Amino acid sequence: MNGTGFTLTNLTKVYSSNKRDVLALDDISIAVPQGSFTALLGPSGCGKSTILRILADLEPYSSGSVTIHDETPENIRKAHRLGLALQDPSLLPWRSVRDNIRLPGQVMRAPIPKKRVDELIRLVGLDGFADAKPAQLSGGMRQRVAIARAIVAEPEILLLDEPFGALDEITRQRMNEELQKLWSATSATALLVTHSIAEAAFLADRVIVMSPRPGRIVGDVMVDFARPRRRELLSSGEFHALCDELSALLHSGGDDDLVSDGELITEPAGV
Amino acid sequence: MNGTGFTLTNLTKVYSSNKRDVLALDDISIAVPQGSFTALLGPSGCGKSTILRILADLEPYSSGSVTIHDETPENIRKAHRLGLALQDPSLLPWRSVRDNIRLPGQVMRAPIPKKRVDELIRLVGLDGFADAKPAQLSGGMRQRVAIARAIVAEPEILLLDEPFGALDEITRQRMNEELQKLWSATSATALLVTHSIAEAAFLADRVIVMSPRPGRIVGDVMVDFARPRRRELLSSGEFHALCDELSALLHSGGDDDLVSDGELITEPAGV
Amino acid sequence: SSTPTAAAGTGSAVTPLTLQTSWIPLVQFGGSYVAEKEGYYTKNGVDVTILPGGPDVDSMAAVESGQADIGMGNADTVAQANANGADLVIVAAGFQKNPLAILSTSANPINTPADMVGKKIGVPTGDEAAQDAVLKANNVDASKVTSVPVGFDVAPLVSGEVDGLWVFYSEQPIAYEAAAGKPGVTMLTADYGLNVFAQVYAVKKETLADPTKKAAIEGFLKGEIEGWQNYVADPTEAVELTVNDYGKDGGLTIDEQTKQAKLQMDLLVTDETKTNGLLSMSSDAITNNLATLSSLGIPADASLFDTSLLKDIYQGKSSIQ
Amino acid sequence: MTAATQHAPNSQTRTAAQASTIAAARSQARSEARRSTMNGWLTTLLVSLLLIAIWEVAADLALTRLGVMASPSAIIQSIAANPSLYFNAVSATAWVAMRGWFYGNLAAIFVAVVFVQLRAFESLFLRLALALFCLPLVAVNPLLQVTFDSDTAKVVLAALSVFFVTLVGTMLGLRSADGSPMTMVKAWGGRSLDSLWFVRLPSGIPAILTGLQIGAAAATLGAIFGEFIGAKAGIGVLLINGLMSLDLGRVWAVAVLATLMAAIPYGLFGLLRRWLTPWSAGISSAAAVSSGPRRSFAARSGRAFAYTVGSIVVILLAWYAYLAVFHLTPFVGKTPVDVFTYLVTSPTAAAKRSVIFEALGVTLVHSGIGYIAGLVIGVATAVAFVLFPVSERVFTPLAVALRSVPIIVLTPVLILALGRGLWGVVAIAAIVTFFPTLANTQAGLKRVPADAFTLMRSYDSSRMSTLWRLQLPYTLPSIFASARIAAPTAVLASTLAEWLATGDGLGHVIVNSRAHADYTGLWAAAAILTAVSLIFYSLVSWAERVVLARYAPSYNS
Ligand SMILES: Nc1ncnc2c1ncn2[C@@H]1O[C@H](COP(=O)(O)OP(=O)(O)OP(=O)(O)O)[C@@H](O)[C@H]1O
Ligand SMILES: Nc1ncnc2c1ncn2[C@@H]1O[C@H](COP(=O)(O)OP(=O)(O)OP(=O)(O)O)[C@@H](O)[C@H]1O
Ligand SMILES: [Mg+2]
Ligand SMILES: [Mg+2]
Repeated sequence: MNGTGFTLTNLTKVYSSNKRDVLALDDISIAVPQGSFTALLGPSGCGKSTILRILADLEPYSSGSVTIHDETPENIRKAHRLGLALQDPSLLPWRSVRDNIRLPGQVMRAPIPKKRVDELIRLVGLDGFADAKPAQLSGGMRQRVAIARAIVAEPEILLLDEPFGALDEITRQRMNEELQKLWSATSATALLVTHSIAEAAFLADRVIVMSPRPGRIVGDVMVDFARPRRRELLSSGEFHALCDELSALLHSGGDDDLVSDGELITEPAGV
Repeated sequence: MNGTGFTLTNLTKVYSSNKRDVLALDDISIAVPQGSFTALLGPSGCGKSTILRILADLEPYSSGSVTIHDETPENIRKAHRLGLALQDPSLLPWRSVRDNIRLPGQVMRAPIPKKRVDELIRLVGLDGFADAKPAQLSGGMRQRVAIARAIVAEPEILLLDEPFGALDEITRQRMNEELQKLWSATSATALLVTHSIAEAAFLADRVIVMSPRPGRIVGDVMVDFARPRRRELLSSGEFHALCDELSALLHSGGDDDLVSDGELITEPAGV
Repeated sequence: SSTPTAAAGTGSAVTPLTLQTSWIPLVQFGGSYVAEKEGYYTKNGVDVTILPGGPDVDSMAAVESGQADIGMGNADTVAQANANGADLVIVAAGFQKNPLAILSTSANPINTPADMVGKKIGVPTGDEAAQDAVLKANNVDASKVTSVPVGFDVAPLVSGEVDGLWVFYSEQPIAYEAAAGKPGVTMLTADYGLNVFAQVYAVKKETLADPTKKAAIEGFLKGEIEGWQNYVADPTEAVELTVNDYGKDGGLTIDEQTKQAKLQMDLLVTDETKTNGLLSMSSDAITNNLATLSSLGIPADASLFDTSLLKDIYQGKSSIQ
Repeated sequence: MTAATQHAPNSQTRTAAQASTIAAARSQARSEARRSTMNGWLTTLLVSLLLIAIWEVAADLALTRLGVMASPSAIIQSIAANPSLYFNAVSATAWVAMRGWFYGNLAAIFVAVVFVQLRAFESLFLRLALALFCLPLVAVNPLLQVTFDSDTAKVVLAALSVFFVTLVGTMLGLRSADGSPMTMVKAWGGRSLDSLWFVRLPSGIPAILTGLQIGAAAATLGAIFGEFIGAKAGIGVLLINGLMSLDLGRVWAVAVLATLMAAIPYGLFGLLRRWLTPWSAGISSAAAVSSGPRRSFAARSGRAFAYTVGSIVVILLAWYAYLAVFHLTPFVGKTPVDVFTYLVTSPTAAAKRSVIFEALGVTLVHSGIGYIAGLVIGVATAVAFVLFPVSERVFTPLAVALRSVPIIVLTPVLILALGRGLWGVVAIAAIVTFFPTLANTQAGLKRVPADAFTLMRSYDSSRMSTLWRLQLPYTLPSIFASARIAAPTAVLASTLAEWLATGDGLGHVIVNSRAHADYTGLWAAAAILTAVSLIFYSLVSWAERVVLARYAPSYNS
């Protein structure tokens, strides 16, 4: 963990449409070291996906600055250094599971050995479904394909947007452990958006907690459990304490009333 | 809770394509009383969505029989007595949040008062976004629209497929409480597919646990906490005990090795 | 013979020429087919490629653009082309009489232009001026005749939609007779003031300015005349060539083409050709042509016609051997 | 019993039981599929036989006597009497049509790819492609005749007939690729060529295949019309001879053969589409791709204006280039300056203008009504096919036939039924316009995500309601693509009808100019017609943008 991973400095993002402007991110500053694993926790609609999309250079931002490994997100993206799983699995319906997982290699012109693809298929528990089309999979199975696809090319930057949302707790824990193993083997800088406090605590070196209305940082917690972390950690007292702390931070973010999403600027945007 | 809710008797489902046949459900029998709330827990790919789709008369089954409120699923569907939220929000991209929620009423020719729609929008925490298009919402916000849409027409049968998968824990808990309130007010028979043991335990009268490879019932647990259940229940000892029991059942379902999905018969189907 | 094409006699220099006909292969071009098959062209030092035409073919444009050396058309189309910037000249006239005719039913016949009054006449686009000219030449009030736009089939007459139809004298009347079961009445407009040559041979003026090219055209015309002489003597060979060879994919029948060949004689052979030879252009006829052209509103003068090649070929005789 | 199987699994019997369950399920699915296919074919057969019987009776009672239509038995007799004649004719025409179809589609797909990849090219050159498409056949034929040798000319004509429709369809297909996979490719550092190859092209396959399907009819017609500029063999030649000798058996045999030549590839490519793209019923609802920064209204209009001017310059340059490259004789090849002189500065300009503009007024009425009729009939037929699936099987052949029978053959029937007035023209314009609309709309209707369908089904939505609330909005991009294609097509079709039936309007002016070797007049009329078609097209595009901005934000073009 040397060098800077990614830094967001005074980042602001306003989504404008002709009816309304939504202030999604308000003055966000984060800096994480290279090779670290960061988790992003926060209520629905607080801007987590937005941050991730900005890091992946898929969304312009309104003000502030962003660097990844001391470069612009654009350079990183163009240099094929990103691994990405979006909230929606975004599989190509005409490609089989195997071909969907091979896709990043094809795009990056660095073909991925069949062995590695098959190993990942096994790892995400889809043996026997390598030739199935996405329409023949269940929701969770599709998501697992998306996870395999995100890590297959051993990216330097790993951006995961709720990759385990559609998985049951057992599969999820299993995937968490596999992810930890795969990540440890590379020196990737990882950012994981998640809704599960336990998952954040289990996987991350650092958990950043965001508030709703609009997205701001309300907590930044270092997690220093030794690695590799094992399942047993989940039942330890320290772990529960950490989870409670994170939970408290999350609750502190908004008034405990109904969460509301983004700052709404109701006047129509100027023409 | 009088009369039968839904009954599945020796239900089997095979997905056939010319490459492979997948035995998704193998001899499933369930019977729940009318007006009850059932949760379905199980590993990814075990056939939960399949059961729900069969109940909604959206998927044919291979053998066995199904009744809902002593009628065929088809009659129930045709009598507009269903409320459904699929795993994917499936919003119509050109309709605003409000118009997406109004859709079932329009289709069923029983227009829904604007007041009710607005109330639901508030309930799912989307005030101010009534006129936003789905593309302008975050993943969790879309899912909340889908939930509102499922309950807006006060259906007799409520089928929810992981409706809270994309929500953070706070919002999720909030939604759980609202759902309980809404369900108690009606006498709907509800089936909730979920990956969260706590959610199942908090909401359901009965939790059915399924095994992978292929979908079979491995547990059927009655939950008799008094209603209305409050947030405090979550930290009670009984609640934790129940969760542990469910967790054990889940783990018993498969060998603790990697979950595998469906029974797979790899020989190509005969011509 | 002692014409400049004698050079061809050595057999060393056969000039290639292209003839653009104006319609799909029919016995209408039978003389040309005979000339090619019988070697009348090569005998005269030219190797002729006969291009099939069609409804959308403009032979004059083909000649003007250099795609063909000789184009077949009517005297009025050539004059029209010249009025619009082409520089073409007519060197021979196949049909002495314009084949444009008005076909009507025997129950409701049109024998003279005066009979057209109060009737509906089917006129293909482009022939409106011809109808006006005929009516004017015969002092018929054009406003009393209703024109209906038609294509080239006789269906409107068969179905009774029109009372008269502009047709090609030697073609549609046969179809009409077959369809209606009895012959119709044909009024040849050439007999009522529409005196323009048809199926003329037009070339670029600059072609004639070049002596070798002019010689080749003359060779072509000689071959052509021989072909048509053969046809006039007995059209059987022309009919057979048309049906079995040039038009073999057109689904033609011997019977029909023979009828057409016979009717065509009326256009091809006149008192004038009996004295001047086939394809001739007498000065009387040229004067009539110019008068008709002017009544059609097409500017033209005698330079539209070049009779020197014919003169050279016939040398005052009425046929060639 | 349930308890027994659940709690005392004997793995041997269990596996055997499962295998038999699966086998039973499979054979049940098979026999059901077979039964429904059989029923479908049976209905199709019965209805087709009924239609043919009606045709036979109508022909025998009146139509043949009136000289407009042969009976099915007469057609069969005509073909049986001379099979080799028809065989030769079909092979000659099919060879031209196939090459034209191939080159036309190849060019269209290539150009579509370039346009989708490079917006600026589209903005500059789409109008040129459109202008080519807008040129009336009667004006194009003589130009092709003097530009190419006769075989090439025919192939070019067939290629031109398919080019634009495939171009628009392919562009639509490439553009309608799902937003989220495109985002993924972008995130992996893929360039736009990668998005093209990995996402756009595969998801555009259904639309491309639809283009190839429609193209078969267009190419066949193009090849037949190509024979009007001189041919020895081909069904066009048979057609001309058949018409001249009023051999109705022959004329309608040609019509039937032309239909088969279009229908067979239509069916084959339809099968291919179903086979290649079983995923057409998508699994995810299209997520919007984030559009580029929004420009101000002034900036947008400025660009639009610049591109319009640019396009006009491109068209004029292409015009000059054509004349220069092919050394067109000035007798036929008129320059823009000639046209300008003819219409504006020459002493007779005022008179010419008044003739042309008066005719233009007539043509606008014809094509306006024909356009709406064709569009409405096309969309309505597609809708009817969705609402009553049997009708699709039964009437698709009829729809293909209407489009592939040369209009010159149909004209007498239409005139007999509707007269030579407005309705005759409208019918002809509608027939030519409705088919691409039908095919594109049908293809679009099939792109609706499966989950959205499921949802509507759970509300027991009636077919009408699903159509109205779900399918039509999803199909709007396809409908608008058809509407854009239909705009110039309707203008073209009315000129055809004016030539064949009414004898007025610009169609008449053009044919008349040709008949009088007035090529400047022909170019002038064609230029004005093309300009009008372009304006027509632009108006539809504008309406499209407005509507799609609301209903399909990801298609912001
Ligand atoms: N394309 C867009 N146009 C307009 N507003 C948008 C757009 N995308 C997101 N937003 C708004 O920005 C805010 C943050 O959205 P974002 O998707 O980043 O939330 P999130 O934290 O990922 O939420 P979730 O956990 O529900 O996925 C939301 O209020 C949303 O309405
Ligand atoms: N349309 C289909 N065609 C073929 N196989 C299918 C199809 N839909 C589902 N399956 C198979 O059926 C099995 C059960 O799928 P189902 O969607 O019911 O799972 P699930 O329990 O909902 O899983 P998840 O929690 O991941 O959503 C899976 O193995 C899947 O591969
Ligand atoms: Mg998100
Ligand atoms: Mg599921």
